[in-house]
Amino acid sequence: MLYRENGQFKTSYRADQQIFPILQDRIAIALVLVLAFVVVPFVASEYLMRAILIPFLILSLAAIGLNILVGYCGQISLGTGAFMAVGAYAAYNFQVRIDGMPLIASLLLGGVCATVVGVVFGIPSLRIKGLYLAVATLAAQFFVDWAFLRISWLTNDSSSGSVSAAGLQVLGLQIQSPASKYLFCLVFVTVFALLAKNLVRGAIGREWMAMRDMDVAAAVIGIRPVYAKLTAFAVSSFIVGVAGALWGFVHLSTWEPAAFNLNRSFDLLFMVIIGGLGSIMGSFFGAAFIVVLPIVLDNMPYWFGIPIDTALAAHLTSMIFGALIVFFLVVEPHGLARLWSIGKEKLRLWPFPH
Amino acid sequence: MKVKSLFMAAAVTAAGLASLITSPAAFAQAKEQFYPLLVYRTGPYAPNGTPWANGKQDYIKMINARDGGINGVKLTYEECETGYATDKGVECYERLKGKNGGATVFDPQSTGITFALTDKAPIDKIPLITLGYGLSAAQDGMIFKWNFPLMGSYWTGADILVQHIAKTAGGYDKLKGKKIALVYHDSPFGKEPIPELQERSKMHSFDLQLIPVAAPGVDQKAAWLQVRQSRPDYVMLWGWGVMNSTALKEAQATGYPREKMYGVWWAGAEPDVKDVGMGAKGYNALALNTAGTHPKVMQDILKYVHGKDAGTGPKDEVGSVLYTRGVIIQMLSIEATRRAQERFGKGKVMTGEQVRWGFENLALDQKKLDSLGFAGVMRPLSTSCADHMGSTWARIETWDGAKWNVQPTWYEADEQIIKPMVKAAAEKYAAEKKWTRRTAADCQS
Amino acid sequence: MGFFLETLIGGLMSGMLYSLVALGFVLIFKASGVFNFAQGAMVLFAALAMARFAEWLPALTGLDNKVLANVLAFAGAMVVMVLLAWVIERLVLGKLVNQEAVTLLMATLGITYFLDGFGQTLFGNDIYKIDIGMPKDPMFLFENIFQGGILVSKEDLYAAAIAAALVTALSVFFQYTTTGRALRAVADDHQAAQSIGIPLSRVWVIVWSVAGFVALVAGMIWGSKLGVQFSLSVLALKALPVVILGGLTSVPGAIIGGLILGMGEKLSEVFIGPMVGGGIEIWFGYVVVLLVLLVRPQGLFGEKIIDRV
Amino acid sequence: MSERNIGEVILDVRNISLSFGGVNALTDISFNVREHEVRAIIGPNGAGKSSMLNCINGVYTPQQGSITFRGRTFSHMNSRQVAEMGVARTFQNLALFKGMNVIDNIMSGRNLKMKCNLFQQALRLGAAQREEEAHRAFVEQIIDFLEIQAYRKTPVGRLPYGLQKRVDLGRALAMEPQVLLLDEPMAGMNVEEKQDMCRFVLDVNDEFGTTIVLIEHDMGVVMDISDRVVVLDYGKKIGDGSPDEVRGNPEVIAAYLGTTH
Repeated sequence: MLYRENGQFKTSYRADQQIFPILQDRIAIALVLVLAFVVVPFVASEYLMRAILIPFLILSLAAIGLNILVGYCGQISLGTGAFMAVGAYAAYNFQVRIDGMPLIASLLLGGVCATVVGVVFGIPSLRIKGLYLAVATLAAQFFVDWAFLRISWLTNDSSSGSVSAAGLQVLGLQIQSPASKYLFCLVFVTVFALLAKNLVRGAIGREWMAMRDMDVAAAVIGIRPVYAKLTAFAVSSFIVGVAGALWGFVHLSTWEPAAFNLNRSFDLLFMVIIGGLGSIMGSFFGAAFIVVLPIVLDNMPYWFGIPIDTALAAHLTSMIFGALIVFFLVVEPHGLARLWSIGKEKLRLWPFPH
Repeated sequence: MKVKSLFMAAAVTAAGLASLITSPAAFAQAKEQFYPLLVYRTGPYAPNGTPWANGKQDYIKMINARDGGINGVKLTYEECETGYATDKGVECYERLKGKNGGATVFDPQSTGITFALTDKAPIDKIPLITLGYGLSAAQDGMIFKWNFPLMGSYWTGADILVQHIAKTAGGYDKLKGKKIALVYHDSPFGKEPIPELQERSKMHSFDLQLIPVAAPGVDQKAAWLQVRQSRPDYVMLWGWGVMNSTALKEAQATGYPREKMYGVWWAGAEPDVKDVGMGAKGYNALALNTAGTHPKVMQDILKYVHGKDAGTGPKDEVGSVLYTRGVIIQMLSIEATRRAQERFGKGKVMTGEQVRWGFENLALDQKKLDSLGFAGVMRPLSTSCADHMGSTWARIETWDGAKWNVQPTWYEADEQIIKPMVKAAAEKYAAEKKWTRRTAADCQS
Repeated sequence: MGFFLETLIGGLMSGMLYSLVALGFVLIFKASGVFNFAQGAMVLFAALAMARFAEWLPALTGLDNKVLANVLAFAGAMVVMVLLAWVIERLVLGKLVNQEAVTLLMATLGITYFLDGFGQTLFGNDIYKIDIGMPKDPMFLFENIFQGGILVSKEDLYAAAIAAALVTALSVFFQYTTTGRALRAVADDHQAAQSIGIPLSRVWVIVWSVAGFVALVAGMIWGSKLGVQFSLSVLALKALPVVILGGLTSVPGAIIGGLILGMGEKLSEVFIGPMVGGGIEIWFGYVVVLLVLLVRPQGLFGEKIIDRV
Repeated sequence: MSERNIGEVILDVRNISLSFGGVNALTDISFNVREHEVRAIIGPNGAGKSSMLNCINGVYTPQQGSITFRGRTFSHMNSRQVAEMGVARTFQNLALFKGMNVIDNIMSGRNLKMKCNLFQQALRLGAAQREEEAHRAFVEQIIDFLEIQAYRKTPVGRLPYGLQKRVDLGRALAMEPQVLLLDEPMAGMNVEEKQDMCRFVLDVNDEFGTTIVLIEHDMGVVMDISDRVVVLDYGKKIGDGSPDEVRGNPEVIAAYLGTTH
């Protein structure tokens, strides 16, 4: 009975167009935000923040970026890791080469560089479709990995090719403690999630989805494929790039190209598929699933006090992980987001069956 | 069905998070020294990572069984699988650092993870020990307070190889005009030695050919075609895991003489040559330590650990090269703890910070080593505030088709070359990190 | 010149192996519209199975005939792969009929994770040997024509020969056997195939078994060359650009694509690589494919796509 | 049918030929469309009717011929340009955006008219928000006109066929077109649905004075509502004129009775 929208009449289109038209949802999201911003920083253990929440937030951001490309515009990309890498290394270069470069500025500029690279590798999408495109995007992955290993200028001539970010600070505030890092990421994710949501529910979002669903029809109603696809690549890789910069600066703080290898790209793709293609909320679900699940799995033995061989544990983890992915695809190919909305539907009718 | 599975997923996640919040609560157990063990028993490098990990674990078990710990302080440990992946390594570090009264020391077993942990260690006040790997610059303890690249770095290793090659060639002057190819793992690990070798090639005007091999190194055909094309006088092999055995097989397939191949100490273990067998006969590699079960420490492990079938791995693995290295690493950690106890109180549980001091003041002379049962296994080492390496000595070993034979001569890396490089690199790192040099006073702490 | 030929031949021989794995991709894609990322994991799985069986059989039964042991091990591994194919059809494909390509792709990635874990749990995660008596030492051709002669790795030569034989066999199988025709029918149109009474699920099991067989042979060859360990699964990535270059649906495409890329890779690495610091073969194949696709979006031999409204 | 002032030729198709790898879809087709009229294109399956529209929309590029629209002549059309010039289109086999709900589908027809840039949309303050609301208001009118208020938020995939056809029409109307190309708007409908659809088409034609080019199989419908008819068969034009003229044309009868040529 709690989840009811009866009596909530929209009196204006604005009211009907808002992100969460239903009152209960607005309350819920408000609570979540309060929890995330106010409660968590105080109660969460350092481990929870450093090892789970921060990666979760950053990867959610990346997943949102990828979801715009794959979920909304229907262009499969296996090269996401590359764009993260570009973001991270570009931000690093702005940071070390320009004195007094504010942190946020270099992170965003990192995103801009990723945008440029993203658009370049997006151009083939104008001709290449589907799986062909997916594999073609691997070119980006491998080429970028190689470039950062080989071109020493990009890594400020560090002999090993690995780079590291200096003590982070924003307007004199040190970003050092887990809590501050967590909040820093949280702000980014919240803002970008909102902006992304605005885009996908606006005109450009409709263009992207139109391209995804029926490109010929889209062209006939005057949508330019070039514009739609390239903006999708641009926006997507910008967000992904910023996420990459955060991953490098905030989470790892010292990294090498391997931190953005093919597995990273696959994980992100998993996140958007498991979470739900074409759903911002789904990106969060997906990220949570992919980040938390393996950790939960290989912690299991210790919780239940059965110390099993490390190797076996790792193998079981990867087996269960793989199995669950298949399981979810079978149960709900449209991802957790769809399950979520179905759950809500059920809740609306509850306790009366339809 | 669908909704059920949604709730199931939610439940799993919730349960997970809940217990993760509570799990690392740091209530110190009574008198237990905790050694977190970052290992990889899976993934591309498992065959090499596993004996290493087993060595570390068995030594702890042995000390507990034989001496009942360090001056009565029992030793505990917990493993975490990194799969050689940096982000996983960071997660493991965060998971274990607070557990069971706090981590004593970390041995990341991976250059990549070491890089990532180098910034975290000073904040959490936990020493990092990277025996024979990691950041070469970290030798400079005045800047890298928490890193301990004990017994050698890639720079010292490369330097020693050049020395040995010069010796076999009959003097440095003979290197002039010679061609040395570096076949390296295309990653920070493989690229680390390059600056040192370039330095050397300038000195002795031999030309250095760089041939990268993409990780994990299963496809080296092109690399060895290049070797065959340029016919270098010597090949240095800077590989890890499957890359080594593959390289040897390709060398055989392209008919490059194995006698002229020299590997780093990570390319000189049984897994690298085992299944090449006679094909690798004559191949040389750096040796930080000997192999074999004759040393007393191995006997003790066989007696106190495998004897009570508490062995971590198979029995016949005891005394293999990487296993021995694992034992040495664990021994050094424990000796550092013991040293710390001498200063901060015998029979007490040491914090990471105290153990760091222990690492910085290690003095393992031959006598001490013998008493520990490491006679002939390794070179004595003594660390200091300025020198976190303790020893830059190594030998050359040669594969005779069945086992590794260590050659008698010890080489020491040339300070004249290494020191300035370390200093410069450390300064650069410090500048980027906005770190400051430690003061003499800080050394007393 | 001699060296150029040498590189060329070397490239062609590794190309042949890429073709073999690529064939696995194509078969499955044609018959079930699945882009099977698990091909690499299957290679590893099959190789592990064979290597371990070859160890265990003599240990258990005490037979000391190496050839026989290998043959039995091979057979055993094949059985495992068929079972695997059957399970995959039952538990995954059968439940994901007419989903979008990307969902299926994800499913196979899931299978990949599962197989990696499962294989190593069953068979262990050390390096294992497959010894089918491949010669390890090189041979030299035309020593009188080119100074130093042209080096050809005997092992690679045999490997290429086996691969070539298998590829031909499979093409024949596809062209001339009833099953082959059934498979092709399914490939062209699932509904139609069903309507004329071809049982889809059985066809899929067959196709995945064939792919399993291909994986087994590739695993055996690579295994005996490199030793059987985790990294074998990585090699399959080399086959991706091949598939795409040749065109997802084209068997000859897979073969020719493999040869082209194998050749291109080695030549580029050896002759262009040094100028840019080396290590380019990892992306060379993909970039070539990207460029080719810009001209022919459906790959060299793929069917043309026409939009209709 | 109310007397409407049929105007000048607005769309003039000249000698269009189109072929796919040897197969001729259209051969030397010429016809014109006058302002405000309802112009039907009929013919058996595979006669090339849809291909004709695809040429006008710039989906296909004809090998020969030209298309003149409001005095501007093109050898091949560019979809975007065509849309900007005010030509809208519905599709034979529903080309709706399956992933979107009814409102968004129709809103997408307004995209050409929405001027806010990416950043304004991202922030969605002031201008962008107002724009969204304004166009939403317009779309609501169309929704009322097509009587699909109840399905606003329903994903189009879930709608019954007849309603999907309406949404398709709605999306085209949202473009406020001067010329509306309808590709078999009544295909697969029952009588009631057809009547509704006819009403909508005629209303559009009356109220907004929209010129209509209509492909339809149902002769009855065609004869009722169209002013002039073009008949295609095997990619050739075999008849052109008022319904009555066409009805009398022996070639057409032959084509429809399917006697061999």
